[in-house]
Amino acid sequence: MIKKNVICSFCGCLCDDLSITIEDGKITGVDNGCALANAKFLGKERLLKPVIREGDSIKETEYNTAIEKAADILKDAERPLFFGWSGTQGEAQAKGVHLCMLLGGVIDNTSSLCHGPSILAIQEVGHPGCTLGQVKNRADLIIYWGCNPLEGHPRHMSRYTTYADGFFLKNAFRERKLIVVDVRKTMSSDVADEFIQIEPGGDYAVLSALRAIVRGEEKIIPESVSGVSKSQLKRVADMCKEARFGALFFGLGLTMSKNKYKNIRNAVELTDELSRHTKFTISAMRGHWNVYGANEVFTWMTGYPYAIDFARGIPFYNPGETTAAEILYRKECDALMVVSSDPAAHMPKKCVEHMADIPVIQIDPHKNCTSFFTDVQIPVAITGIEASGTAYRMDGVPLRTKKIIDADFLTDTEVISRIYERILEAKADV
Amino acid sequence: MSELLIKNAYVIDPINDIKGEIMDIAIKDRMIADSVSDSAEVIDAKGCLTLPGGVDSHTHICGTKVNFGRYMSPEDMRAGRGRAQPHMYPVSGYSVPTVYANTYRYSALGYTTVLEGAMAPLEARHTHEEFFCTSLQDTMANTLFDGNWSVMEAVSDKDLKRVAAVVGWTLAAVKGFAVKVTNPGGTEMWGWGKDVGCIHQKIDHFGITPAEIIEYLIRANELLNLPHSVHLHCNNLGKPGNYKCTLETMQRTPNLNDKRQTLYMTHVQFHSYGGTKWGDFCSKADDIAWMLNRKPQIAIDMGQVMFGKTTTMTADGPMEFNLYRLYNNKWSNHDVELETGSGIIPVFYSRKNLVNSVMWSIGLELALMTKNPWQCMLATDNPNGAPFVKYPEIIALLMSSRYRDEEFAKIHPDTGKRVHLPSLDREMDFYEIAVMTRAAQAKALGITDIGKGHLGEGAYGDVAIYPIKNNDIDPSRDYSKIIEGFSLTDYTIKSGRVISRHGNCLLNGNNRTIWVKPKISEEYNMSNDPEFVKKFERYYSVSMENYPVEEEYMNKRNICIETETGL
Amino acid sequence: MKIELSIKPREKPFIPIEAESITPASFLEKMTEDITVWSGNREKKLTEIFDVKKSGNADSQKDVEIILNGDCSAVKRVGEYMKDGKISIMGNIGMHCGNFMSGGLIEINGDSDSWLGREMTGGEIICKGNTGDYCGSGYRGEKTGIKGGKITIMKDAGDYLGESMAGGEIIVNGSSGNMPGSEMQKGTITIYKDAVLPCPNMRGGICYVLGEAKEILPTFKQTGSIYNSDHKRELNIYEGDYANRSHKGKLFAGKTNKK
Amino acid sequence: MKFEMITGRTIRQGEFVEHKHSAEYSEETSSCHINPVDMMFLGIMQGDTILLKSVCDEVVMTAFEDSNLKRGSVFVPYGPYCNRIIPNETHGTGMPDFKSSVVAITPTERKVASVYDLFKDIGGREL
Repeated sequence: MIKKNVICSFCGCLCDDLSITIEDGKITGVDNGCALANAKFLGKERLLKPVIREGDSIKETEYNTAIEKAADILKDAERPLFFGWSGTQGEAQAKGVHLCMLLGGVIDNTSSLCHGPSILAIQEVGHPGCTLGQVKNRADLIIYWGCNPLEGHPRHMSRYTTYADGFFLKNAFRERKLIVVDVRKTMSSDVADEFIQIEPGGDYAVLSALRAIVRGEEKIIPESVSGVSKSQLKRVADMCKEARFGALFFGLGLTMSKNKYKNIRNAVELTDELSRHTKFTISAMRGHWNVYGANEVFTWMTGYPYAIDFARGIPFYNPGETTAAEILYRKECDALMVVSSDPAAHMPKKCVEHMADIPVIQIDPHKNCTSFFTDVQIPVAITGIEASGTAYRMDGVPLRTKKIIDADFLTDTEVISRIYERILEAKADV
Repeated sequence: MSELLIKNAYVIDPINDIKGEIMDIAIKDRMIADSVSDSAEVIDAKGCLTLPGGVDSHTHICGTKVNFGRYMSPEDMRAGRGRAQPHMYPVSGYSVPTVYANTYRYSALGYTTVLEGAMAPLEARHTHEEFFCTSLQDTMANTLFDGNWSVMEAVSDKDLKRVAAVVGWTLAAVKGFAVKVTNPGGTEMWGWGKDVGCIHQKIDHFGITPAEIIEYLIRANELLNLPHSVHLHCNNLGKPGNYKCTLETMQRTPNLNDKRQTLYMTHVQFHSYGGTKWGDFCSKADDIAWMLNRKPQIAIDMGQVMFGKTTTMTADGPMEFNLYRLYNNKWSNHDVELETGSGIIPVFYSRKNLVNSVMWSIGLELALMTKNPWQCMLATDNPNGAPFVKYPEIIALLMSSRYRDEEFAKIHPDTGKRVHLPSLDREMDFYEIAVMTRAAQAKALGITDIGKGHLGEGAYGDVAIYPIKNNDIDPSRDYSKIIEGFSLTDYTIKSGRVISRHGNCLLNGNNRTIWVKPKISEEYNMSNDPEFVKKFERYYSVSMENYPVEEEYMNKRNICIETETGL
Repeated sequence: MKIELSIKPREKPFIPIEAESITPASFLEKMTEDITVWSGNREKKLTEIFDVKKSGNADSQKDVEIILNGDCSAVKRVGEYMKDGKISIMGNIGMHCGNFMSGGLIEINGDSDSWLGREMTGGEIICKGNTGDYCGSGYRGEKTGIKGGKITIMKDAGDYLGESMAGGEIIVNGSSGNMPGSEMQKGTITIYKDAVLPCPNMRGGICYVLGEAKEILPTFKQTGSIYNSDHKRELNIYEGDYANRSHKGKLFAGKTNKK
Repeated sequence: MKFEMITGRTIRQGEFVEHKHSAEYSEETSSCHINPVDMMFLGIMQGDTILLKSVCDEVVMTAFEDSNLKRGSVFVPYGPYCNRIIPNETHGTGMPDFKSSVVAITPTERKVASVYDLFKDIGGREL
C-alpha cells in the first residue's frame, strides 16, 4: 500500500508530499523524502517498553507503573523543569503546559537552544515575514544568512525557494538570484550567485553596514567590514533594493554566534529598511518539525513562546533566567521531565551534570544521551508515523500529521494526560 | 436534564421586543423553555438588568496573527497577569491576552458568543485550535477572501458562479463562518509592497478592481445563502480623506436580502476620515452616518478607539506598514500565499494627540448619528481600537452626554474644530445598548435562527445578569455605576450553565464552533475542477489533501449550518 | 529601624528564593511573621529562610535599613519597587536586585547577578563587586530600560549593560562585556576600562569608554577627539549609530580598532 | 593552536540523530573539520586524533580535512562531543556559545571516547 501526501515530521519544512510504501504494517519505502526523511521513516531502533531505573540496573515495566513513578517524582518537586517539546504533537504540548501550571514548574522548549534569540529579537522589533508559498511564487532574490539549507533543511530550496516553481516567475531558477552569507563555505554557498564570507562574529557589523548603505550613508563605511569588502556590500545592497521581492532566511549562524539576538534584531531592521524600497521579508529556518508549534501553543496558553516559570502560579518569562540551560547549570531545578528531545547531547557539560543529581523522566520513543540520566523512560508512538497530531511549519502554517501505521504505543498526549490525572488524584488525596 | 430558573429578572430582549419587564426565565437542558419543574436550580436576579448573552460580531482573539501579537509582546503580557484560581488557569496579557484571559474576561462582561474577525484559510487550523481553548464562548470565524487568487481569477472572468463555488468550497474546507474581505485587492498588491488607492484602482496581474471583488463576493454570498453577509474592511483604512472611498463603497451596495443587511462594514471609525493629510485631518462621521441612515442594507460596527496602550492587528498588511512608519515601533507582517496578508504593531492612543482625539470622537459620533441602533454595533475591533475590556466605558459614553463632555475636556484642545461630538446630546438607553451589544450582532450575523442573541423559547440559554437596577440609576449622571455594572456580571450563563459568577469562571463551558457548509452540486464542487486542483498543487506550498481542516478540530458540540445554494 | 537578615542553610540551596518582599516598605507596614518569600513553588515565611533581628523603630521608609548577611546569590528580587531607605547586602546577591526602584539606596558588598536595577527610575545602587548581564536594562520587548537613578559598579559588568537606557547614569569602574548601551536613547554610561562593541544601534545618550573600545561599529562616524580633563585622557568622539534612522548618540572612546 | 569552534548541523548527524548509540553517530559528531593549512601546522593528517581544550574541559576528536573553512576556525557537527567543551555561559540570553567558543587543539595519541564514556564520568549510567 502507498500513502500519498504524507507529512514528514523531521524538520521545520514539514514537506507534505511524501509517498510512503507500507507492507505488512511496516514502512518499506519513502518517495520524495530527503535523506533525513528516509532515516526517520525507515528507522528501526526504538525503545519497546517503559523502563525504570532501580539502583544501577534498569528494568522494563508497564505503562501504568512508569506513569505512576513519573507522577511520584513530579508531585513533590519544588521546582520541576519541563523541557523539550519540539518533537511532539501540539496536543501533547498543551497538556504539558497544563501539567506545568498544575505543578508550579518551569517549562521551556528547545527553541531556547535554537531560535530563542530570534524570538527575543522579534520581541524588540517585530517580524516582517510571510508564508513559504509567498516566497515560492514571488521572490526573485533569496538570501540565506547563517544557514546551510542543503544540509539542515534539504528540500527547502527545491520546495519553497531557489528551485521551486513560481507563479510570477517564468523560469524561476534562472530569474532568481541567490545570496549566501556564512562564515564557511557550504554545500549551499556553492550554488549561490553571491557568497559573502564573514569573519566569525562579524555578522552584526555587516548588517549594520548594510542598513547604513541602504539608507544612503555609505560614505562612512570603511573599505572592509568583518572581512567583507565595501564594494561587495554595495553590490548586495543594490541587489536587494532592485529585487521585486526579496526573502531573507536566517539560521543558527546568527542566533548562536556572538551577539546572539542582536544579530537577528539587526537583520529585521535591515528588512524594515529594505521594505521602504521594495518588498522584503525575513524568516527563521526553524529546525525541529514542531518547534514552532511549541512556541505557538505555549504562547496562546501562557502568553510567552518559551522559558515560562509558573513557580508563583503566575507566568513569568525571562530568557537567560528561566531558560533550561541556566536552570540546569545553576542547579535551580529538583526534577526534570524531558519530552521528545535530548538535552544531554545538545547542552554544555555543566548543564548535563545536574541531570545526574536529580530525578529525570523521559518521554521519547528512542534511547538517546539523556537516557543515561533517566530514572523513568516512557516510549511513545512516533507522531507523523504512528500517531496523528498538529504541527506548525517554520512559517506558522499549521498542518495535521497523520498516523500511517498502527503501533501499540501510547501517544505523548496520552502519557502526559495520565501523569496529569495521577497527580490530580494524589493532590486530592492530601 | 439540567434545569435553571432565573427569577425576578428585569429583561430586555430586543429580538423578542421585550423592552424592560420583570419576568422569569426558564432554561431546560441548555435551551430557553416555557417552564421548568420545581426541582430546577433557582437564581434570583433581584430585579437586575438581564440581557441575552453578549455577542461580539468583530473581535480578534484567536489565530495566527493574534498569537503573533502575543508572541512579540512580553511587555503586554506582564500588564495583565493573574494567578490560577480553583477553576481558572493563570492568565497574562492586556491588549493581546492569552486564550484563557480572553475567555474569562469576555465572560465577566456577559459575552457568550464571539466572532473572530479574520482567519486566513491556509492557517485555519490554528484558529480552531485556539477556539478549542476559548472554552466559555461559542465561536465562529470570518474567513479571508480579499486576495484569493481563484476568486480574483473568477471575477476577472466575470464568472459569478465560480466565485461562489470557490468561496463555498473554501468555507466548508476550513470550517469558516463568513466571508471577510480586508482591503480587497490591497493585500495582493502588498505582496509586491504596494497598496490600492481606492475601489477603482486595478490590481496588478489580475486586472480587476476592489469594487469588482466586493460586488462579486456580495452576490456570491447571497447565491450561497450564507447566514451572514459579506464582512468588509474597506480599502484605505486609516488614511485622511478615506471617507470618500467608504461612501462610494456604501453607495454601490445593493439591497439583496430582506432578513439582514447585504453588507457588514467593520470598524467604520477608521474609514470616516476627512482632510487630505494628518494636518487637516477631521471627522466625516456625519457623511458616513447620513449614508448609513439611507441604506438599510448596510450594517456597521463602530471600531471605537479608546485611549491607552493597545496592539493593532489586521489582515491589512500595507496599512500596518504605514502605521509602523508613523510610530517607528516594532512591526510584524505575515503575508499568506494566494490568500491574504496581515500586520501587527503596538500603539498608544494618547489624549494629548490631536489625531487620536479625533479618532476617539469619530467612533462615538458614528454610533450617536446612526438613527437605527440595529445598524451600528458596539465594538472596538478588539484590540485595534482598544481591548474589549473597555466596552463598559463605551457603553457609558453612549449613555451619558455628561460623561462625554467631561472626557472631551481632557482631550486635545483643538479637537472641537474637527469633530461634531460636542453638538450631539443623544443619550442611549438600556434597550439601545442591548441592541448594539447582542441583538443587532446576532441578527447581522444571521444566528438568531439557531438561537443566539435572544431569549425566546428554543433559544440557547445564554443570559447575562448585570448588577444594575433600572430604577435606581440615572445613567446620564451615574455613568461610573454603568461602567462598573457592565464590567462584571453577577451571572453569565451559557447554554443554561453559569460560566461566570462575579468573574469566577467555570473551567469548561462546553463551547461550540459555528461554521457553514453550503450545499453545492458536484458540477460546482471545486475538488473536481481540474484547473483549480492543478493550480492548487502547483502554487500553494501544501497539497490540497492536507488543506482542509479535519473533524478532529471541531469539538463534538459544533454547529454546522448547511445552506441551500443556487449552485 | 534596623533589620538584620541572615540566610539559613537550606536542604536544596540552589532553588532560588524570590524575595521582592525584602524592602523597607514591607518591614514598615507588616509584622515580620507576615512577610513571606517564595522558594521555588512554595510560599514560605521569611523567618523560615532567614534569621531575622529587628531593632529600633521607624516612622517612614527612610528610617529603615535592611542588612542581608550570608551568601544570597540565589535570592532574587531584593529591593524590588523600593522607594526609600537602605538595603545593605554584605555578600553576593541574586538576580533582579533593585528592579523598578524609584528611591533609596542599595549597597552590595559582593557581586550582583544579572538584571541589577532593571527598569529603575530613581535611587541609587552601589555594587562593590562585579555585576552580571543586563545591568540597568529594560524588560524583554519593552522599548525603554532605566529612566533615572544611578548605578555604580566598582568592578566589572557583564554583557548588554544599560540596554535601551532612557535616562539616569551607570558607572562601571572596571570593564563591561559585550554591547554596553545597545539601543540607548538617553542617559550616560561611563566605563573606566574596556568595552566590546559599544552602543550598537544607539539613538541618543552618551557613553564613555575610557579604556579600550574593542570593535567600534563601522556605522559610527568619528567627528574628532577631545582631551577629557575629568578623566585625564584623549578620547575619540563618535556619532551614531548611523545604521539607525535616528543617530544622535555620542560615544567617547579611548584607543580603538575600528572594524 | 587556538581556534574558533563553530558547531552545526550536517546531513549525517541528522540521519543518525535518533540513533545516538550507533557507531555512525559517534563517528560523525566526533569529527573536527579543519582547514588543511592549519592541519599542516598542527602536524596532523586526516583521521588523526586531536585533543580540543576549552576553558571548561577537553575532548578527543578525529581530524577531518575541510578546505571550506577559513584558517583559524574549526567545525564540529552538533552532538555530545562538542558540548563537552562548550562553556555554559549564555550572556543572559539562554543560548550558549555554540558557534563562538575558543578551543586549543593539539595532536594526541588518545582514542575518541564512546558516547557512553563521555557521560559516565559525569554521572550517566548505562541503559
